[in-house]
This record gives sequence, structure tokens and C-alpha cells, in this order.
Amino acid sequence: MSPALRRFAWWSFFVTEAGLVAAASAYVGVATRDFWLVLASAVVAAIAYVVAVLRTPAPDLGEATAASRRWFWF
Amino acid sequence: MGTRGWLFDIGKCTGCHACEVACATWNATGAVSWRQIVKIETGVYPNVGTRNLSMPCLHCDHAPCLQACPVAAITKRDDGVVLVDQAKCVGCMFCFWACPFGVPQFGAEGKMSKCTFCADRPAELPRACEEVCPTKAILSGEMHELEALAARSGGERVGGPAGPAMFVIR
Amino acid sequence: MTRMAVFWILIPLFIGVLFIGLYRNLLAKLAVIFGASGRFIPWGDVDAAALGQAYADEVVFQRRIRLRGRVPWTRHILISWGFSVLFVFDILTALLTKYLPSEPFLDGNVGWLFLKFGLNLSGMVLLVGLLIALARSVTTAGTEQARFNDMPGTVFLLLVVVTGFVAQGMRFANVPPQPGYGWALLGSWMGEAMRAGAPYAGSHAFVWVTHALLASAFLAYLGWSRMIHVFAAPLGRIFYSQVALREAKVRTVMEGLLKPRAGSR
Amino acid sequence: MKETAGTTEALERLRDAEMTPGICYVCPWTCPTEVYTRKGEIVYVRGNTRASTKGSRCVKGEASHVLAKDDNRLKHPMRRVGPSRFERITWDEALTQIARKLTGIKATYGPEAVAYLWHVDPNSVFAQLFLTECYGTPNYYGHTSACEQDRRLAALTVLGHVFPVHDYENAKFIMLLGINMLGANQNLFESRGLLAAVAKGARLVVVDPAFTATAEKASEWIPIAPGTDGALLFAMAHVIVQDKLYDEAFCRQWTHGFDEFCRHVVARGYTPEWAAGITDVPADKIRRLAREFATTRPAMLETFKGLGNYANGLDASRVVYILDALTGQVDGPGNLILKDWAPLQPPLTIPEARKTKPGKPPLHVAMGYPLAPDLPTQLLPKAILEGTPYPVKALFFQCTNPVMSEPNTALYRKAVQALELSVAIDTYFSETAAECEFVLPEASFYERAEIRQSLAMPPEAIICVPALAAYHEARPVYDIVRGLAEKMGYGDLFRWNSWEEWGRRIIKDLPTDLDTLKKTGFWSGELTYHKYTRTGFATPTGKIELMSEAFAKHGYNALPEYRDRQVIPDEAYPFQLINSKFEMHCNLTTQNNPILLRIRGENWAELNTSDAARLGIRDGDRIEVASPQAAVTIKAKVRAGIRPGVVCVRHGHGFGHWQGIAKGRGTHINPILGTNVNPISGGIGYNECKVRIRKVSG
Repeated sequence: MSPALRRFAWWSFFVTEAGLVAAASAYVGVATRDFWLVLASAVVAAIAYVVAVLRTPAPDLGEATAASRRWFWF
Repeated sequence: MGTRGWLFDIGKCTGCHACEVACATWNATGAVSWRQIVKIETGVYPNVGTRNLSMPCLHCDHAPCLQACPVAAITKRDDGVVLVDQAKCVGCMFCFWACPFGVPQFGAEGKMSKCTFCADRPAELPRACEEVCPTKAILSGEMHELEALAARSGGERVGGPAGPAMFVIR
Repeated sequence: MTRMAVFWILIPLFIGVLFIGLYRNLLAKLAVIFGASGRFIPWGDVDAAALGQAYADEVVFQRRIRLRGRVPWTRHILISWGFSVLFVFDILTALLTKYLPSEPFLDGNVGWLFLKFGLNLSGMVLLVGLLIALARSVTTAGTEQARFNDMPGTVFLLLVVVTGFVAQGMRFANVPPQPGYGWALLGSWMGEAMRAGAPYAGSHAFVWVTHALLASAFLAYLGWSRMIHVFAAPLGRIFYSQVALREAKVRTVMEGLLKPRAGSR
Repeated sequence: MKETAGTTEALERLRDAEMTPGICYVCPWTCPTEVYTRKGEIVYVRGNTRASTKGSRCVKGEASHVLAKDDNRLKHPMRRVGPSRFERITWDEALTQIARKLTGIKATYGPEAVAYLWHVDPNSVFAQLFLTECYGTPNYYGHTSACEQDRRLAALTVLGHVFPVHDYENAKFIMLLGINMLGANQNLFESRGLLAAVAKGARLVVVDPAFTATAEKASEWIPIAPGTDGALLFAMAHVIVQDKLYDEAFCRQWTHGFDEFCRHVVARGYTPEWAAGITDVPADKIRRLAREFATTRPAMLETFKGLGNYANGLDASRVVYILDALTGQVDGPGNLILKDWAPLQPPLTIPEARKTKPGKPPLHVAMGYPLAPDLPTQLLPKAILEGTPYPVKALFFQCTNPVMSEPNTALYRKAVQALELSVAIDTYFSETAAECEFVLPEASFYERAEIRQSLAMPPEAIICVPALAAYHEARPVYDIVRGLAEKMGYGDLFRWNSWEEWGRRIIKDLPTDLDTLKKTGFWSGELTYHKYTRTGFATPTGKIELMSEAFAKHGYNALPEYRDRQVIPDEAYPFQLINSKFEMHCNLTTQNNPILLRIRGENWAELNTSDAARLGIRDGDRIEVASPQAAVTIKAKVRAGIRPGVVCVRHGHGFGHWQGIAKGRGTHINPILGTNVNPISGGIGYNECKVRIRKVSG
């Protein structure tokens, strides 16, 4: 994957998640129980994203054939 | 059964377009053409040469179109034939960009269509293009048979990481 | 824990799912393309006019679908424009009434009525499109025309829209009618119709959260279904508009293939 | 790798269809086909895999299934009621009125004032029998003057055969002049044979100012100066005579005028050095070619339409066959084949008592072209407008569009307009039909029956079985002629319950029956070589005539001579205009075909890279091509593969049709050509034209 595409993938995700946490904290308040839950949720999402990105096969024409289809529901 | 592919003899092709039309007729492809035919002229007068290429889908081993499809509409059959399911296709044209040969075509409906290796023809029949070819420049068959045939005439497999299933005799 | 907190806890997860989907099913696919063609389109070579034309054709007027027929086109243009405008108004509403509240946009004021009007109008457009799609899915089931129908996507989005309108109707039913509320169109009409059962204190919040969760779940769904075409189709079509680059690519390959071997004629 | 023969049943099963053998009539090569239909619709068409074409077809034929459903086809008879205005009439009205007019013309001017013209001749034998034997006009003609008239006359007078074919596959040296076998001329089993020969190492020499599809496969391309092939051929003859490379035994036994011809080429000084100055082919190259040709066996020298496009083409074409004869390379393996015909009979016989004998000689004789194998159609306007040699008052046009295909378009249109009776019988409306009084819709080759000769090497008969029901009110020619015969008192002679009745009469001498033929689609006899050893040659002397008795009889030079072409470029008009055809298009039937238009949607003018650079013309620019007669604009194609000083317009027979989806595409070049009739043969000198060009827009 090209560095530009990869940068885009990382930044767009983390900026969006950070924005969501900020918006949520405006509603549930900072350092409340709900805030920690929101944060935990965002962390879970981030871990899932990082894992997904790292485990997505590099788009090398020799390998990606079957793997990219496993992720579909249909 | 092994994977199937093409053997194309540039020396025999006259660039007559009969294969293109036979394909369109058998497969009822409407306004799109599943074979791209180009004639390229090289040289300086009077040392001129022209060469023709009739290009179907090359049903690559590692088909980039299949990998690039965001909705898994493209599949590869056990015999190597790469097919598109138009019901799944969302017409995003990623496959066109991924294909090194410009094979995928888009009709008025916006859905991708391309050479199916005459999917409905049993293996023992010739493909429609092969059937019509006046000079037998197009052959289809199993890759190991074609390899032997190509080797006899100094033909080579089309290169590239995608592994296109076509031998070309230059 | 309030019901709204449930929403705020779940939305980072849903958005995470959307992003994972986009990464796996869009970015990775784009990477295949760039891997195969070896580079991005160089900025200097971009044919801006063709790009603009492609944007107008594909996104604004959706000409390709128009060629498929008038009904599919009407359905698709209502859904896509209804959805996008509704999305924009949702963001505006959230910003202007929750995070940067300002007087004109507070309950009952002109700005607030403007937002309600926009939300309701776009929501209704979307609803009509979805109902056409549903009717088409049902009537064409099993026929050749049904080939390109997306029933799961339609039903999902329909649930989102219907819960939205129901939640809104309940909210209107809970408060006394005021002059200008008519600008909320379907919302105020439903409010009047549902007034008999008011107040809907608990159930309103429940329906609203259900709506909010469905809506964010739909966002998650976008990256993992045929709905990915929302992102992919305009993108691919815009590449495709670059005819010179596209022809150059194919020609290079063809010329390479046609190159005589050393020693042959 | 895959055998195509024997797969008919498999395809029928796959498509739930039924196969009927047919004949493709998109062009005159008439390839046998297999038409697959299901519920009255065509689902697939391919070449007849068992016949000599072995399933191969050309792009035009392959796309022709479109015409079965083309809404642009003629649907019902029409009569002209004003400029470009037609009203629909019934068949009965049309035939009654035509019959009445024919009777009137016969009474006033004699039957000879009626002529019948065709380009392809589906079933026109019925019209021939009716017009020439019942009605009494000798004027039944084809389109050869626009095509291989010179080649045909040369073949007839030198070899005594109307249409030699080619055993390319066995040849070791093939030299083609002005014939694009792999491009415009797609009789496909021959294309396959030609490439097979090249693959086996045969030398292929292509002589043509343009680098054609055939040149692409050739060992050598000779971009000769246009219209000078005769000089090259005479010089080759000179070398062969001087070096005694001829097959003397063959010549003594089988040729007439051998010594005279040898003396003639030497006396005239047709040396390679002389030819080099004319042809722009170096003398040593000519010598080498002559030696290669004379010493390689089997070898073949052939031409077609190219040479006949110049006024000097007839003698050049004769020398082509004379050279074949000098080296004894006639009708053997790898040679020109003097094809045997299948023993087919006419579909009906007119009893002597009912025949009408014409009172005047046929038009071509009266016009002063007694040897012309077909009507010099360029002289028709004179006969119509001036009454010379005698008045022509009525013309039938079957599948032919002379207003488009003849040079001097304006004059031709005027002539058609001046006729007392003009009838177009065609599948499509045409420029000629637009000027006619009656337009009759003809059934296409998917809707009618026919049994005819094939053009394959062995004697072969092919059959077209109707695959589809009639298209609207369209009728086959046999039904049109039957209707006309009934109106004119010959109905009893043209009577049958089904086409099979006359079909059986046609094949009564074939060792097969109609039911078998209707299944297989063809009957093929044995290919035999050197048939002349049994029968001699069909010339006045029974030998190959290097010196033509027929020419001598009519006061022409018995021995061929080199003359320059008529029109030579000069300072004001520095380019020679030549024409060539697209493999995708052949006259009317293809011009509205969406598949073919997608492949070639317009025609163009080709010019050499150096000429274009000098004139500031880039590939794709629009240029004006002007002759002393008129000017047209056309798209330019700049390429290296064309001789400098030459402009080659693709499809000289007219692109730029105005009907249907083809409307407004391409350019019709013929208005800039003047009337040009080749002496003796009466063919059309399409390439006798000088032009100047300039860029119009980018």
C-alpha cells in the first residue's frame, strides 16, 4: 500500500474517533462513568482497526486473491 | 481439469474483427465489445510494418480485477475462468483500473461485463471467437496443452505479476 | 446509565466498523489498483473538465442509472439525494442546537424551523425513494429486472427513516402545538396524529435511541455491503473520466505485447 | 485445437435452436453458413463448418444477423410521388403498373430499352430468364465494371476462365498486385490457405502503393508507383524471355502465340531498366523477382481490382496470366485454379415457342465494347440521356446502388431521374432507390431459398434454406418475377407450389438429393488439377492465348502493350487518388449495421507521413480533397504505410450514407471522380484521378 494511502487510512480514523469521544464527553461529561465507557468503546474500536489494518493482506498481486473475499457476509 | 487460457498468434491475425463480432453475437453483448482489436503501425516508409492484437479477458491467475472489486462480484472458477456476477456489481469501475489490459467494459447499465470464455460452451467446443477466426490465430484450451503448442512456435506466456492466461506467438 | 449514553458508547464502535470496512473493502482495493498501475494519477495530467463532467453525470444527475430506466433513476436519485441532504441537515442540527447552540436555532425559532423543514423534506424524499425501491423489490421479485435490486439495504434504511419519523412525531405530540410548527411537515403532521396517546416520555426516548443506533449501524453497514458503492462508484467513475490516461495505459500494454521478438519480423 | 466440424448438434442443444443451412450474401463471395433460430428469431450464425470455408467467416457476414430485424429495411412496395416522397402501394398495384410500363416501352422502343443491373445476384436468374428469354431484352448485367472487369476479361481471353481461384496453401512463391486478399477481399478459405503457405515458408510479395493487411504478412512489400504495374510485369516477362526461364514444353503445347509474345517483349524494349524508370522499382529487384517467380514451383501471380482501376489495367492483367502461363503454372497445386463448376441447371426452362429474340445487340456491344464481360455502366447515362447507342428507358436495380458507387455522381443521378421506368429491388433504401419510381422490398438471405455455385476450389453447390418468415412484405426475387410474369402472360411458365420444386430442377444433375442438401448445406465435388489436359482451354484456339484471337478479331492489338495511365498528377493537382475498401463494409447491406459502424464509423483518406508533414496535416484532421471535377472534405489518416504522392481513400464505393444511423458519417468520394471508361474492357477507372489536398480544420 502506498504511504499516502496508508497515512490517509490512519489519520482519517483517529481524527474521527477523537471527534466522537469529544462530542460524547460534551454530553455525558468528562470523567463520569459513562465517559470511561465511551472511551473504552473507542479504544476497542481503535484496537480492532489497528488489527484489521495490520492483518489486511498487502495488495500484492500474488497473494491477495482469496483473502480479500473472506470478509464479506454474502 | 487444468486451468484454461488462450494462444494467440500475431503472425496469423489479420485484424479483421470477425472474432469481436462473433463474440458479440454469441454472448449478446449489446453495445459493448468483449474483444479489443488494435492495429499498430511501426517504421518509416518504405520499411513499414503493422501488427494486430485481438484482446479478450486473459483470465489471470491472480486476477487484479477480482482483488480490486469492493463487493466480491468477480470470482474465479476452478478452471481458471474469471467471471463477474452482474447482480452484485455496483458499477464502480475499480476492476477497469486494476486490469492491466483494459478488459472490463461498461454498458449503458453501468455494470461491468467482459469475456466469459463463452462460459456456457462446454470445454470441448471452440470459443465463438476461435470458431470464426478465418486464419486460426486464436486458440483456446488448457494451459499445459497451449504451453506445448506455443513452445513449438517460440511463443511465450504474457508476462506480469497477474499471471495472464495467454500465450502469444510473435 | 441513560439511553443517550448507550448511543454514545456504541457509536465509536459502529464508526470503527465502518472504517474497518472502508479500509478492507475500499482502500485495500484502491491499493490493488495503484499496485497494478504503479502510481497515482499525476496531478498535472488530470483533465479537469472531464473530471467535472464525470462528477455531474455520476453524482449529480446519475446519467448511467437514467439509461437503465426512468423508475430506477427516480428511485435512486430520491434515495441518494434524500440521504445526503438529510445527513447534512443532521450534522447541522447537531452542531447548531447541541454543540454551538445559538438563539435563532433554539426550539421554535426561525432557524430551528428551517432545520426541521430541511430534515423533514429530505427525509420524505428519502422515504418516497425507499418505498419505490421496496415496491419494486416486491413486484419484480424473481424476474430479470430484480437482478440489481438491493433488498437488505432498502429495508435497513427504511427502518432508519421510519423510526426517525416516529420518534419525531412522538416528540411533537408531547408539546403543545405552536405557530410555525407546520414547517416541520411530516413531523408536525404525525405529532398531531399521535397527540391522543401523549405524553410519550419513556417510549419517545426509546424510539429515538433505537433510531440513532440504527442510523449509526447503517453507517457501519455502508462499508460492508453493496452500499459501499456510495463511495466507490463516484471514485471509480472519476478515474474513468480520464480518457487519455486510460487509453495510454491500455496502449502501452498492447504495444508491449505486439513488440516483435528480437530476430523476428 | 478445437474441431468445429460436427458441433452443430451441440450448439442446437445449447441454444435450444434449430440449424438451417444458409448462404451469406453480404458480399459476392457467398460463404455457406449455419443459421440457428429459435422461435422465429436468429440466435446465432456461423460459417458452415463442413464446407470448404471450414466455419470461418468475415466480420461483415458475422454482423449480418442484424439485418434480419433491422427496422430500417424496406417493408413494403412504394411508388414515388415527388422528390424524396414515396407512397405505400400494394404488391399487386406495383406489379400491375410495372408490367403496364414494360409493355408500353416494348411497343414504343423495343424490349432492348430495358436493362437489369445487380451487384450481388440473389435468385436473379429468375429475372434473367424472364427478361432475356420472355420479354426479349439482352441487357441483363452485373456490377463487374465497378470491380474486377479487367481481371475478368484478361482471365477470359488468356485462360478461357471467367473466375480463376487460388490454391495458395500449396504455393511457394506468391506475388499479388493490386489485390488485398487479407483485407478487402475476404474469401476466407483462401485467406487461411495464404497464411498457411506463409507459415510454411512461402515467399509472399505484395505490390501495392498502400501497405495493406496482406502486405503485413508479406516477405516483401513493393510500394510501386500507382498504375504502373504493367511495366513491372512486362519487365518480368522480358527477364523470363531473355533468360529462357519459361517452361518451353508447356508453352509449345498449351499456349498460342508463344514466339510472337517473346519477340514482342524484346522488340518493345520492356527491360527492367526501362520499367525501373516508370515503376520506381529498381531494375535488379525486378530481375530478382522475375527469377524467383520463374524458378520457384509452385508459384502464382495474381491480381484483382487494383490494376483495373486504371485505363491501362487490362493489358497489365493479361500479362499477369501470361506470366503464369509462361512458367507453366496454371491449374496445378499451388497455382491459379481454373475452377470446375457444379453441374447446376436453370430453375426453369422457357419453351422455344414462347421465347422472344432481341432485335438489337446487347448494350455493351452496341456501345463499342464487344469484349466487355459486363456492361460499361459509365456509359449508361449517355444511353439514357442521349439515346446513344440506343435509348435505354427502363432500369431495374437489384441490390445495387450506382448513384453511390459510380463516379460522376451528379450525372448518374440525373440519368436515373430521366428514366421512364425505374425499379429498385433491395433490402434497404438507397440513393438510387431515392431516384426510382418503384421501390420493391427484397427478402434477405435469411428469408429466402437459393441454390448456387460456391467460389471454392472444387466444384461446389451451396444452398440457402429460408430460416425466417418473410420480413413484413419483403419478397424474394423469384416471387417478384413470378408476379410480373403473371401480369405479362407468362404465369404458366413461372408456377410452383414451393421453392423445393424448382430447387430439385436446379440440382437434378447433382449426385445428391434436395433433402440431403437441406441438411448439409452444400455438395462438394472432387478437386482436380490440370483439367485442361482433358478439355483444353475455353479460348478460341483451345490454348492459353498469349496472343489473343478475340482481340485480333475485334481489331485490337492481339499482344498486350504497356501504355501509361491516363491521368497523371501535375503541379496543380500533385496527388494520385487511389481507393481501397474496408473489410468491415461492402456496399448497402453493411452501411446501417450498428456493429460494423461501431468498428468503422466513417471512412478516411490516407496520406504519407512526409506529405502530411509538408502540408501541416496531422492524423485526424479534416482535409479537402479536390480534383478538377469537384471537392469534398474528409478525415485524414497519416501513416507511414502509403506511398508519398498518393492519397488513398478508404471505401471508394461510397461511405456517407444518409439513411438510418449511418446518416452523416464519413465522406462520399465519388463526386470528385470523372467519368472514366477503360478502353476495351469498359471497366471503371476509379483511380484515374489527380487531386490536391489542404487542411480544413484540426
